[in-house]
Amino acid sequence: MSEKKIRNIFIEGAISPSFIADSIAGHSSKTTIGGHSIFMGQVRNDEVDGKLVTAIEYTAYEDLALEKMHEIREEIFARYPLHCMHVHHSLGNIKTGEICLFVFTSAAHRKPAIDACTEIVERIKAELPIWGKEIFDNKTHQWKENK
Amino acid sequence: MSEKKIRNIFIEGAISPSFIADSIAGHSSKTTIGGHSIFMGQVRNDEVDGKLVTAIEYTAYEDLALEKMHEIREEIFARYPLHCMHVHHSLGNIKTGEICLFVFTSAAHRKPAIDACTEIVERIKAELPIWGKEIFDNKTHQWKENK
Amino acid sequence: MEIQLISFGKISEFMESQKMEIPDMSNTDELKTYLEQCFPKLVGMKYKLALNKNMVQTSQELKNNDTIAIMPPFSGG
Amino acid sequence: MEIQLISFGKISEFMESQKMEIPDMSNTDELKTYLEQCFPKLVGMKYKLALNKNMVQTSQELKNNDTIAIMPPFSGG
Repeated sequence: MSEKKIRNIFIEGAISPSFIADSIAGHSSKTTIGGHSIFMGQVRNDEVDGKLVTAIEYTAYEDLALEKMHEIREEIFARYPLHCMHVHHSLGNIKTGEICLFVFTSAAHRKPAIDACTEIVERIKAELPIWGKEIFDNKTHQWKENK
Repeated sequence: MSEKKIRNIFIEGAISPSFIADSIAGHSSKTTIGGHSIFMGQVRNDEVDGKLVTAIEYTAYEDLALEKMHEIREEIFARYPLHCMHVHHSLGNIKTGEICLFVFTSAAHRKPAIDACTEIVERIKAELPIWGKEIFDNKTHQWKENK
Repeated sequence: MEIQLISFGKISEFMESQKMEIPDMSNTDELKTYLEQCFPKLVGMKYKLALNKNMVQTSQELKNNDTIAIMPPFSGG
Repeated sequence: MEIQLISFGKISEFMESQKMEIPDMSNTDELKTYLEQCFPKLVGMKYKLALNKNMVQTSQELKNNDTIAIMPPFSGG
């Protein structure tokens, strides 16, 4: 059996712009990289029946999510000539305007970086056991569903 | 005739991670945004006939490039439901590992943000009168050509 | 037999995570039928099971002390 | 007639930006032929012209004091 290095993708609370900047800056010594692609998910203040979303509270089946993310990572690296890939997802209460998902791929050329990033985002939304509970301004809530 | 607001996309020197972080942070008050897509171009230390690229020196026909970028911006906004889009391109000497292109799109949903970002990058490379001169470690150079 | 039930998302609002004594049964399809009797709100809901941290695609054999997660549609990202 | 020539990229290495006195001619196609005579290195190179900051797709009318940019293939990004 191949050795499995399961990385943690979960961060308690929002993902800060300075965390993202540090991640970007960490790649300047990797001089075979020519293109980086980033996707960030941000909590929207959607209106539902006159109520406004003020935050999303994320929970996950962490063990299963990390296993699944490991599988996705292996498949993505097998299919795209990536230099590296980083995925971070928030848990807990994330307010509107804050960042809850950060996907970052780097490659020698732009196309694999962009295509891999897009595919990772789709697969995270479809395959990872994570749930978002939209908290409204009147303290009621509703459970999000990805389409 | 409609009024034209030509924005400058050019930055003298490399684009710093902290510049990018500030740009990201500036969007947290825009709570109708749900997805951000970013592309960053980084200077690679390619090897050509045994010589290593140490930097790329960028020049541009600035007036024409800004006119053309304005056209691209208008077309992208007409076709994708974007909240905003930011484009920055370096001029001058950019060392390997440094960032020379930063494209940042934001929308309520991920798909328009991602698709618009990808299209903008392709069009910048194909349509903007910008030239990159690859400087080798032995002080010789060669002019880049986008494929 | 006994199973460890873990529930998530909106399902966790009417079905708490719990150790649960259930009649002997042999696979996860039978368990689904049983759970829908115990928790009628499950009927008509979309959900997936995971057995000992593996997603259940087709019915799996069920053993004493297995861990079963009940998961409504995902909404990460 | 006189034109203002602006050159970029590798073309700027053998053709400096300059005010240039040229024989009277009526369009940019004629100008290309003329420039390729003056600067033989242009022959066989891929390049585009811009006339007064507008990309030239098909031949354009040329007037006294026009500004002509000569641009090799782009390589931004």
